[in-house]
Amino acid sequence: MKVKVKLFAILRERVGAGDLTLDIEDGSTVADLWRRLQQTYPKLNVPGIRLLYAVNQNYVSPNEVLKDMDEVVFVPPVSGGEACFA
Amino acid sequence: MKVKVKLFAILRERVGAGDLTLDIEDGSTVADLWRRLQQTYPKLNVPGIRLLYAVNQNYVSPNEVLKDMDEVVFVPPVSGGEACFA
Amino acid sequence: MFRVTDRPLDLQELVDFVTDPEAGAVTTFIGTTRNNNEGRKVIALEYEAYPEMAEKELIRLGEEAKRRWPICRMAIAHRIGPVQITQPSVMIAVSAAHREAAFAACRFAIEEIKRIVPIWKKEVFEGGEVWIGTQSGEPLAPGKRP
Amino acid sequence: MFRVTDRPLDLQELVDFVTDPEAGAVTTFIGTTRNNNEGRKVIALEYEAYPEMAEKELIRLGEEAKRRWPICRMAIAHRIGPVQITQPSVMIAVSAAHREAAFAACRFAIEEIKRIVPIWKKEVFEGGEVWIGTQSGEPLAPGKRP
Repeated sequence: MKVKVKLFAILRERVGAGDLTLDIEDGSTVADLWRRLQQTYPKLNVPGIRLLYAVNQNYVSPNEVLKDMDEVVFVPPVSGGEACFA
Repeated sequence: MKVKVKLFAILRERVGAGDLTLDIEDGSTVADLWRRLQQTYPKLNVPGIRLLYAVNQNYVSPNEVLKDMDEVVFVPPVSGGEACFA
Repeated sequence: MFRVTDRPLDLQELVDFVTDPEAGAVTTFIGTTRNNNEGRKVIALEYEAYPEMAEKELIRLGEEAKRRWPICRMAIAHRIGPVQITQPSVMIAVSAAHREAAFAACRFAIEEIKRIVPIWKKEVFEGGEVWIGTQSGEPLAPGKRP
Repeated sequence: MFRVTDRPLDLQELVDFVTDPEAGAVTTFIGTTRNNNEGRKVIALEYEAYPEMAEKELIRLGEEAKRRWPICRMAIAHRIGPVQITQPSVMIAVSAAHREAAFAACRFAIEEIKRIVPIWKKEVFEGGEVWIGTQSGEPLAPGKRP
Protein backbone atom coordinates (compact mmCIF):
# COMPACT_ATOMS: atom_id res chain seq x y z
CA MET A 1 0.00 0.00 0.00
CA LYS A 2 1.00 3.65 -0.37
CA VAL A 3 1.31 6.39 2.23
CA LYS A 4 2.05 10.09 1.86
CA VAL A 5 4.71 11.58 4.09
CA LYS A 6 5.02 15.32 4.66
CA LEU A 7 8.25 16.67 6.07
CA PHE A 8 8.57 20.06 7.76
CA ALA A 9 11.23 22.32 9.22
CA ILE A 10 14.52 20.61 10.04
CA LEU A 11 13.37 17.29 8.58
CA ARG A 12 12.30 18.89 5.29
CA GLU A 13 15.61 20.72 5.01
CA ARG A 14 17.64 17.58 5.70
CA VAL A 15 15.83 15.50 3.09
CA GLY A 16 15.58 18.35 0.60
CA ALA A 17 11.90 17.58 -0.08
CA GLY A 18 8.60 18.17 1.68
CA ASP A 19 6.38 15.52 0.11
CA LEU A 20 7.17 11.84 -0.35
CA THR A 21 5.02 8.92 -1.41
CA LEU A 22 6.19 5.50 -0.23
CA ASP A 23 5.18 1.89 -0.75
CA ILE A 24 5.05 0.07 2.59
CA GLU A 25 3.93 -3.35 3.77
CA ASP A 26 0.42 -3.87 5.13
CA GLY A 27 0.42 -3.71 8.92
CA SER A 28 3.30 -1.22 9.13
CA THR A 29 3.21 1.17 12.08
CA VAL A 30 4.25 4.80 12.24
CA ALA A 31 7.45 3.69 13.99
CA ASP A 32 8.18 1.18 11.22
CA LEU A 33 7.80 3.92 8.64
CA TRP A 34 10.14 6.20 10.56
CA ARG A 35 12.84 3.48 10.70
CA ARG A 36 12.44 2.88 6.98
CA LEU A 37 12.80 6.62 6.27
CA GLN A 38 15.89 6.88 8.44
CA GLN A 39 17.50 4.09 6.44
CA THR A 40 16.70 5.81 3.16
CA TYR A 41 17.70 9.27 4.45
CA PRO A 42 20.41 8.91 7.12
CA LYS A 43 20.37 12.68 7.65
CA LEU A 44 16.99 12.28 9.38
CA ASN A 45 18.91 10.97 12.39
CA VAL A 46 18.95 14.23 14.35
CA PRO A 47 20.61 13.33 17.65
CA GLY A 48 18.33 13.80 20.65
CA ILE A 49 15.34 15.06 18.67
CA ARG A 50 11.93 14.30 20.20
CA LEU A 51 9.32 13.67 17.55
CA LEU A 52 5.56 13.60 17.71
CA TYR A 53 3.57 11.67 15.15
CA ALA A 54 0.48 12.71 13.19
CA VAL A 55 -1.67 10.67 10.84
CA ASN A 56 -4.31 12.46 8.79
CA GLN A 57 -3.74 15.60 10.90
CA ASN A 58 -4.27 13.98 14.28
CA TYR A 59 -1.61 13.14 16.81
CA VAL A 60 -1.14 9.38 17.25
CA SER A 61 1.20 7.03 19.06
CA PRO A 62 4.16 5.53 17.18
CA ASN A 63 2.38 2.16 17.40
CA GLU A 64 -0.48 3.35 15.17
CA VAL A 65 -0.99 0.95 12.26
CA LEU A 66 -1.11 2.74 8.91
CA LYS A 67 -3.77 2.42 6.21
CA ASP A 68 -3.53 2.92 2.49
CA MET A 69 -3.16 6.61 1.51
CA ASP A 70 -2.67 7.84 5.05
CA GLU A 71 -0.97 11.24 5.38
CA VAL A 72 1.86 10.86 7.88
CA VAL A 73 3.82 13.68 9.50
CA PHE A 74 6.81 13.35 11.80
CA VAL A 75 6.49 16.45 13.95
CA PRO A 76 9.76 17.99 15.14
CA PRO A 77 9.65 20.16 18.27
CA VAL A 78 7.29 23.11 17.76
CA SER A 79 8.15 26.74 18.23
CA GLY A 80 8.07 27.00 22.00
CA GLY A 81 11.41 25.44 22.85
CA GLU A 82 15.06 26.25 23.04
CA ALA A 83 17.50 26.19 20.14
CA CYS A 84 18.39 22.74 18.77
CA PHE A 85 21.78 22.91 17.06
CA ALA A 86 21.98 19.19 16.49
CA MET B 1 -6.28 78.97 57.22
CA LYS B 2 -7.98 77.86 54.01
CA VAL B 3 -8.12 74.47 52.34
CA LYS B 4 -9.57 73.41 49.00
CA VAL B 5 -11.82 70.36 48.94
CA LYS B 6 -12.61 68.49 45.74
CA LEU B 7 -15.57 66.13 45.72
CA PHE B 8 -16.06 63.35 43.20
CA ALA B 9 -18.62 60.75 42.22
CA ILE B 10 -21.25 59.99 44.85
CA LEU B 11 -19.94 62.71 47.19
CA ARG B 12 -20.02 65.37 44.47
CA GLU B 13 -23.55 64.43 43.53
CA ARG B 14 -24.77 64.52 47.10
CA VAL B 15 -23.33 67.96 47.80
CA GLY B 16 -24.19 69.29 44.37
CA ALA B 17 -20.74 70.82 43.95
CA GLY B 18 -17.26 69.61 43.13
CA ASP B 19 -15.08 72.36 44.54
CA LEU B 20 -15.30 73.91 48.01
CA THR B 21 -13.00 76.28 49.85
CA LEU B 22 -13.20 76.16 53.64
CA ASP B 23 -11.73 78.08 56.55
CA ILE B 24 -10.45 75.65 59.19
CA GLU B 25 -8.47 75.97 62.41
CA ASP B 26 -4.71 75.53 62.42
CA GLY B 27 -3.81 71.95 63.39
CA SER B 28 -6.93 70.40 61.88
CA THR B 29 -6.52 66.90 60.55
CA VAL B 30 -8.12 65.29 57.51
CA ALA B 31 -10.53 63.49 59.84
CA ASP B 32 -11.47 66.79 61.53
CA LEU B 33 -12.25 68.27 58.12
CA TRP B 34 -14.40 65.29 57.18
CA ARG B 35 -16.45 65.62 60.41
CA ARG B 36 -16.88 69.32 59.72
CA LEU B 37 -18.08 68.63 56.17
CA GLN B 38 -20.51 65.99 57.35
CA GLN B 39 -22.05 68.52 59.75
CA THR B 40 -22.42 71.08 56.96
CA TYR B 41 -23.67 68.52 54.42
CA PRO B 42 -25.51 65.71 56.24
CA LYS B 43 -26.01 63.92 52.91
CA LEU B 44 -22.28 63.07 52.94
CA ASN B 45 -23.13 60.41 55.52
CA VAL B 46 -23.26 57.46 53.11
CA PRO B 47 -23.85 54.43 55.35
CA GLY B 48 -21.03 51.91 55.22
CA ILE B 49 -18.89 53.83 52.74
CA ARG B 50 -15.14 53.29 53.04
CA LEU B 51 -13.21 56.43 52.18
CA LEU B 52 -9.58 56.96 51.37
CA TYR B 53 -7.98 60.36 51.89
CA ALA B 54 -5.71 62.33 49.58
CA VAL B 55 -3.89 65.59 50.20
CA ASN B 56 -2.19 67.32 47.28
CA GLN B 57 -2.76 64.20 45.17
CA ASN B 58 -1.13 61.73 47.54
CA TYR B 59 -2.89 59.22 49.73
CA VAL B 60 -2.55 60.05 53.44
CA SER B 61 -3.88 58.77 56.73
CA PRO B 62 -6.91 60.49 58.28
CA ASN B 63 -4.58 61.78 61.01
CA GLU B 64 -2.62 63.92 58.54
CA VAL B 65 -2.45 67.53 59.74
CA LEU B 66 -3.49 70.01 57.08
CA LYS B 67 -1.58 73.08 55.91
CA ASP B 68 -2.82 76.30 54.38
CA MET B 69 -4.07 75.87 50.79
CA ASP B 70 -3.87 72.08 50.84
CA GLU B 71 -6.03 70.30 48.24
CA VAL B 72 -8.02 67.63 50.03
CA VAL B 73 -9.99 64.81 48.40
CA PHE B 74 -12.19 62.26 50.13
CA VAL B 75 -11.91 59.27 47.85
CA PRO B 76 -14.98 57.06 47.61
CA PRO B 77 -14.47 53.46 46.52
CA VAL B 78 -12.89 53.33 43.07
CA SER B 79 -14.23 51.51 40.07
CA GLY B 80 -13.29 47.94 40.91
CA GLY B 81 -15.95 47.10 43.45
CA GLU B 82 -19.53 45.97 43.69
CA ALA B 83 -22.55 48.23 43.49
CA CYS B 84 -23.11 50.53 46.46
CA PHE B 85 -26.77 51.48 46.63
CA ALA B 86 -26.40 53.30 49.96
CA MET C 1 2.25 56.63 28.30
CA PHE C 2 -0.26 57.10 31.09
CA ARG C 3 -3.35 59.00 30.07
CA VAL C 4 -6.83 59.88 31.30
CA THR C 5 -8.96 61.12 28.43
CA ASP C 6 -12.55 61.77 27.37
CA ARG C 7 -11.80 60.55 23.83
CA PRO C 8 -12.25 57.00 22.48
CA LEU C 9 -9.26 54.77 23.16
CA ASP C 10 -7.04 53.31 20.42
CA LEU C 11 -5.44 49.95 21.17
CA GLN C 12 -2.97 50.13 18.31
CA GLU C 13 -1.62 53.41 19.65
CA LEU C 14 -0.80 51.75 22.97
CA VAL C 15 0.72 48.69 21.30
CA ASP C 16 2.86 50.90 19.05
CA PHE C 17 4.01 52.79 22.13
CA VAL C 18 5.24 49.64 23.91
CA THR C 19 6.83 48.12 20.78
CA ASP C 20 10.47 47.45 21.57
CA PRO C 21 13.18 45.49 19.72
CA GLU C 22 14.06 43.80 23.03
CA ALA C 23 10.48 42.50 23.45
CA GLY C 24 9.27 39.06 22.42
CA ALA C 25 5.85 39.44 24.05
CA VAL C 26 3.14 42.08 24.32
CA THR C 27 0.06 41.61 26.48
CA THR C 28 -2.93 43.91 26.51
CA PHE C 29 -6.02 44.23 28.63
CA ILE C 30 -9.18 46.05 27.56
CA GLY C 31 -12.02 46.73 29.96
CA THR C 32 -15.33 47.12 28.14
CA THR C 33 -18.88 47.98 29.13
CA ARG C 34 -20.95 44.83 29.28
CA ASN C 35 -24.69 44.70 28.92
CA ASN C 36 -25.52 43.26 32.33
CA ASN C 37 -24.32 43.36 35.92
CA GLU C 38 -25.68 41.54 38.94
CA GLY C 39 -28.98 40.97 37.18
CA ARG C 40 -29.38 44.57 35.99
CA LYS C 41 -29.69 45.46 32.32
CA VAL C 42 -26.88 47.95 31.81
CA ILE C 43 -27.32 50.88 29.40
CA ALA C 44 -23.90 52.50 29.78
CA LEU C 45 -21.16 53.22 32.29
CA GLU C 46 -20.05 56.72 33.18
CA TYR C 47 -16.53 57.25 34.46
CA GLU C 48 -15.35 60.21 36.50
CA ALA C 49 -11.73 60.83 37.48
CA TYR C 50 -9.61 63.03 39.69
CA PRO C 51 -7.43 63.40 36.62
CA GLU C 52 -4.19 64.87 37.99
CA MET C 53 -3.99 62.30 40.77
CA ALA C 54 -5.18 59.44 38.55
CA GLU C 55 -2.33 60.05 36.11
CA LYS C 56 0.16 60.24 38.98
CA GLU C 57 -1.12 56.94 40.36
CA LEU C 58 -0.91 55.32 36.92
CA ILE C 59 2.71 56.44 36.60
CA ARG C 60 3.40 55.15 40.09
CA LEU C 61 1.93 51.72 39.39
CA GLY C 62 3.91 51.56 36.15
CA GLU C 63 7.11 52.19 38.09
CA GLU C 64 6.12 49.55 40.63
CA ALA C 65 5.50 47.03 37.83
CA LYS C 66 8.98 47.73 36.42
CA ARG C 67 10.47 47.05 39.84
CA ARG C 68 8.62 43.76 40.18
CA TRP C 69 9.02 42.26 36.69
CA PRO C 70 11.55 42.51 33.83
CA ILE C 71 9.29 44.40 31.44
CA CYS C 72 10.27 46.76 28.62
CA ARG C 73 7.45 49.32 28.41
CA MET C 74 3.93 49.90 29.71
CA ALA C 75 1.09 52.10 28.50
CA ILE C 76 -2.27 52.74 30.13
CA ALA C 77 -5.18 54.83 28.89
CA HIS C 78 -8.43 55.31 30.81
CA ARG C 79 -11.47 56.93 29.32
CA ILE C 80 -13.81 59.16 31.32
CA GLY C 81 -17.38 60.16 30.55
CA PRO C 82 -20.03 57.82 29.15
CA VAL C 83 -18.88 54.50 27.68
CA GLN C 84 -21.44 52.48 25.71
CA ILE C 85 -21.87 48.69 25.58
CA THR C 86 -18.83 46.93 24.00
CA GLN C 87 -16.78 50.15 24.08
CA PRO C 88 -13.44 50.24 25.95
CA SER C 89 -13.06 52.21 29.16
CA VAL C 90 -9.50 51.18 29.98
CA MET C 91 -6.60 49.77 27.99
CA ILE C 92 -3.25 48.47 29.17
CA ALA C 93 -0.32 47.32 27.02
CA VAL C 94 2.90 45.78 28.34
CA SER C 95 5.95 44.58 26.46
CA ALA C 96 8.64 42.28 27.83
CA ALA C 97 11.38 39.97 26.61
CA HIS C 98 9.33 36.99 27.82
CA ARG C 99 5.62 36.38 28.20
CA GLU C 100 5.58 35.51 31.90
CA ALA C 101 6.53 39.06 32.89
CA ALA C 102 4.21 40.61 30.31
CA PHE C 103 1.20 38.68 31.63
CA ALA C 104 2.03 39.27 35.28
CA ALA C 105 2.56 43.02 34.89
CA CYS C 106 -0.60 43.46 32.81
CA ARG C 107 -2.68 41.66 35.42
CA PHE C 108 -1.04 43.68 38.20
CA ALA C 109 -1.85 46.93 36.39
CA ILE C 110 -5.58 46.29 36.07
CA GLU C 111 -5.83 45.08 39.67
CA GLU C 112 -4.06 48.20 40.89
CA ILE C 113 -6.21 50.48 38.75
CA LYS C 114 -9.32 48.98 40.29
CA ARG C 115 -7.87 49.13 43.78
CA ILE C 116 -6.23 52.51 44.01
CA VAL C 117 -6.52 54.85 41.01
CA PRO C 118 -9.10 57.59 41.68
CA ILE C 119 -11.51 56.87 38.86
CA TRP C 120 -15.15 56.13 39.63
CA LYS C 121 -17.79 54.26 37.72
CA LYS C 122 -21.48 54.97 37.62
CA GLU C 123 -23.66 52.26 36.17
CA VAL C 124 -26.70 53.50 34.26
CA PHE C 125 -29.15 50.61 34.05
CA GLU C 126 -32.79 50.13 33.13
CA GLY C 127 -34.59 51.61 36.09
CA GLY C 128 -31.86 53.66 37.70
CA GLU C 129 -28.21 54.38 38.23
CA VAL C 130 -25.66 53.51 40.89
CA TRP C 131 -22.06 54.35 41.76
CA ILE C 132 -20.07 51.15 41.78
CA GLY C 133 -18.00 50.66 44.90
CA THR C 134 -17.39 48.37 47.78
CA GLN C 135 -18.90 48.81 51.21
CA SER C 136 -16.78 46.11 52.77
CA GLY C 137 -13.18 47.06 51.99
CA GLU C 138 -10.55 47.30 54.65
CA PRO C 139 -10.26 50.75 56.21
CA LEU C 140 -7.03 52.56 55.40
CA ALA C 141 -4.38 51.90 58.05
CA PRO C 142 -3.12 55.22 59.45
CA GLY C 143 -0.07 56.49 57.60
CA LYS C 144 -0.16 53.72 54.99
CA ARG C 145 -0.75 53.95 51.28
CA PRO C 146 -3.70 51.74 50.41
CA MET D 1 -11.40 32.88 14.06
CA PHE D 2 -8.39 30.61 13.86
CA ARG D 3 -6.05 31.44 11.04
CA VAL D 4 -2.57 30.61 9.72
CA THR D 5 -1.47 33.19 7.17
CA ASP D 6 1.56 34.57 5.38
CA ARG D 7 0.17 38.12 5.63
CA PRO D 8 0.89 40.69 8.39
CA LEU D 9 -1.39 40.30 11.41
CA ASP D 10 -3.92 42.94 12.48
CA LEU D 11 -4.66 43.14 16.20
CA GLN D 12 -7.75 45.29 15.79
CA GLU D 13 -9.29 42.67 13.50
CA LEU D 14 -8.96 40.05 16.24
CA VAL D 15 -10.27 42.38 18.93
CA ASP D 16 -13.26 43.30 16.75
CA PHE D 17 -13.93 39.61 16.22
CA VAL D 18 -14.11 38.84 19.95
CA THR D 19 -16.12 41.97 20.82
CA ASP D 20 -19.28 40.82 22.58
CA PRO D 21 -21.96 42.73 24.51
CA GLU D 22 -21.69 40.12 27.28
CA ALA D 23 -17.95 40.81 27.71
CA GLY D 24 -16.43 43.15 30.27
CA ALA D 25 -12.84 42.13 29.56
CA VAL D 26 -10.68 41.44 26.53
CA THR D 27 -7.12 40.17 26.82
CA THR D 28 -4.67 39.88 23.98
CA PHE D 29 -1.25 38.37 23.55
CA ILE D 30 1.17 39.27 20.76
CA GLY D 31 4.34 37.32 20.14
CA THR D 32 6.98 39.43 18.42
CA THR D 33 10.46 38.86 17.04
CA ARG D 34 13.03 40.19 19.48
CA ASN D 35 16.53 41.22 18.53
CA ASN D 36 18.43 38.73 20.67
CA ASN D 37 18.16 35.17 21.94
CA GLU D 38 20.54 33.24 24.19
CA GLY D 39 23.33 35.66 23.35
CA ARG D 40 22.76 35.57 19.60
CA LYS D 41 21.98 38.71 17.61
CA VAL D 42 18.74 37.82 15.86
CA ILE D 43 18.05 39.11 12.34
CA ALA D 44 14.59 37.58 11.81
CA LEU D 45 12.48 34.54 12.58
CA GLU D 46 11.01 32.32 9.89
CA TYR D 47 7.91 30.32 10.66
CA GLU D 48 6.78 27.20 8.84
CA ALA D 49 3.47 25.43 9.47
CA TYR D 50 1.60 22.27 8.65
CA PRO D 51 -1.29 24.59 7.91
CA GLU D 52 -4.30 22.25 7.79
CA MET D 53 -3.34 20.54 11.03
CA ALA D 54 -2.26 23.79 12.70
CA GLU D 55 -5.69 25.32 12.12
CA LYS D 56 -7.37 22.16 13.43
CA GLU D 57 -5.22 22.27 16.57
CA LEU D 58 -6.00 25.97 17.08
CA ILE D 59 -9.72 25.25 16.85
CA ARG D 60 -9.29 22.34 19.26
CA LEU D 61 -7.44 24.44 21.84
CA GLY D 62 -10.13 27.13 21.52
CA GLU D 63 -12.79 24.55 22.32
CA GLU D 64 -10.74 23.31 25.27
CA ALA D 65 -10.41 26.88 26.60
CA LYS D 66 -14.19 27.30 26.40
CA ARG D 67 -14.66 24.14 28.41
CA ARG D 68 -12.23 25.30 31.09
CA TRP D 69 -13.21 28.96 31.52
CA PRO D 70 -16.36 31.05 31.04
CA ILE D 71 -15.16 33.00 28.03
CA CYS D 72 -17.20 34.60 25.27
CA ARG D 73 -15.02 34.40 22.16
CA MET D 74 -11.45 33.63 21.12
CA ALA D 75 -9.44 34.50 18.02
CA ILE D 76 -5.95 33.36 17.08
CA ALA D 77 -3.85 34.28 14.07
CA HIS D 78 -0.37 32.93 13.38
CA ARG D 79 1.87 34.27 10.70
CA ILE D 80 4.21 32.07 8.64
CA GLY D 81 7.22 33.08 6.60
CA PRO D 82 9.83 35.66 7.68
CA VAL D 83 8.93 37.93 10.60
CA GLN D 84 11.24 40.90 11.23
CA ILE D 85 12.30 42.42 14.57
CA THR D 86 9.33 43.94 16.49
CA GLN D 87 6.81 42.39 14.06
CA PRO D 88 4.10 40.05 15.37
CA SER D 89 4.18 36.34 14.60
CA VAL D 90 1.17 35.31 16.68
CA MET D 91 -1.84 37.14 18.10
CA ILE D 92 -4.50 35.89 20.51
CA ALA D 93 -7.62 37.76 21.65
CA VAL D 94 -10.09 36.50 24.25
CA SER D 95 -13.26 38.11 25.56
CA ALA D 96 -15.07 37.18 28.76
CA ALA D 97 -17.56 38.63 31.20
CA HIS D 98 -14.78 38.90 33.79
CA ARG D 99 -11.06 39.43 33.54
CA GLU D 100 -9.93 36.32 35.43
CA ALA D 101 -11.22 34.01 32.69
CA ALA D 102 -9.94 36.26 29.93
CA PHE D 103 -6.40 36.26 31.35
CA ALA D 104 -6.37 32.52 32.10
CA ALA D 105 -7.65 31.49 28.67
CA CYS D 106 -5.23 33.82 26.85
CA ARG D 107 -2.29 32.40 28.78
CA PHE D 108 -3.51 28.85 28.16
CA ALA D 109 -3.76 29.54 24.41
CA ILE D 110 -0.18 30.70 23.97
CA GLU D 111 1.17 27.85 26.11
CA GLU D 112 -0.77 25.33 24.04
CA ILE D 113 0.35 26.91 20.77
CA LYS D 114 3.97 26.55 21.83
CA ARG D 115 3.42 23.02 23.08
CA ILE D 116 1.32 21.34 20.45
CA VAL D 117 0.44 23.34 17.34
CA PRO D 118 2.59 22.22 14.37
CA ILE D 119 4.31 25.51 13.59
CA TRP D 120 8.08 25.69 13.58
CA LYS D 121 10.46 28.56 14.07
CA LYS D 122 13.83 29.06 12.47
CA GLU D 123 16.02 31.74 13.99
CA VAL D 124 18.22 33.61 11.52
CA PHE D 125 21.01 35.23 13.50
CA GLU D 126 24.31 36.89 12.77
CA GLY D 127 26.53 33.98 11.81
CA GLY D 128 23.96 31.26 11.12
CA GLU D 129 20.48 29.90 11.50
CA VAL D 130 18.88 27.30 13.73
CA TRP D 131 15.54 25.56 14.10
CA ILE D 132 14.19 26.30 17.56
CA GLY D 133 13.08 23.21 19.45
CA THR D 134 13.67 21.27 22.60
CA GLN D 135 15.84 18.21 22.85
CA SER D 136 14.70 17.36 26.34
CA GLY D 137 10.90 17.10 26.14
CA GLU D 138 9.03 14.10 27.40
CA PRO D 139 8.51 11.42 24.75
CA LEU D 140 4.91 10.97 23.66
CA ALA D 141 3.17 8.26 25.66
CA PRO D 142 1.74 5.61 23.33
CA GLY D 143 -1.85 6.35 22.36
CA LYS D 144 -1.94 9.71 24.16
CA ARG D 145 -2.34 13.15 22.69
CA PRO D 146 0.64 15.29 23.72
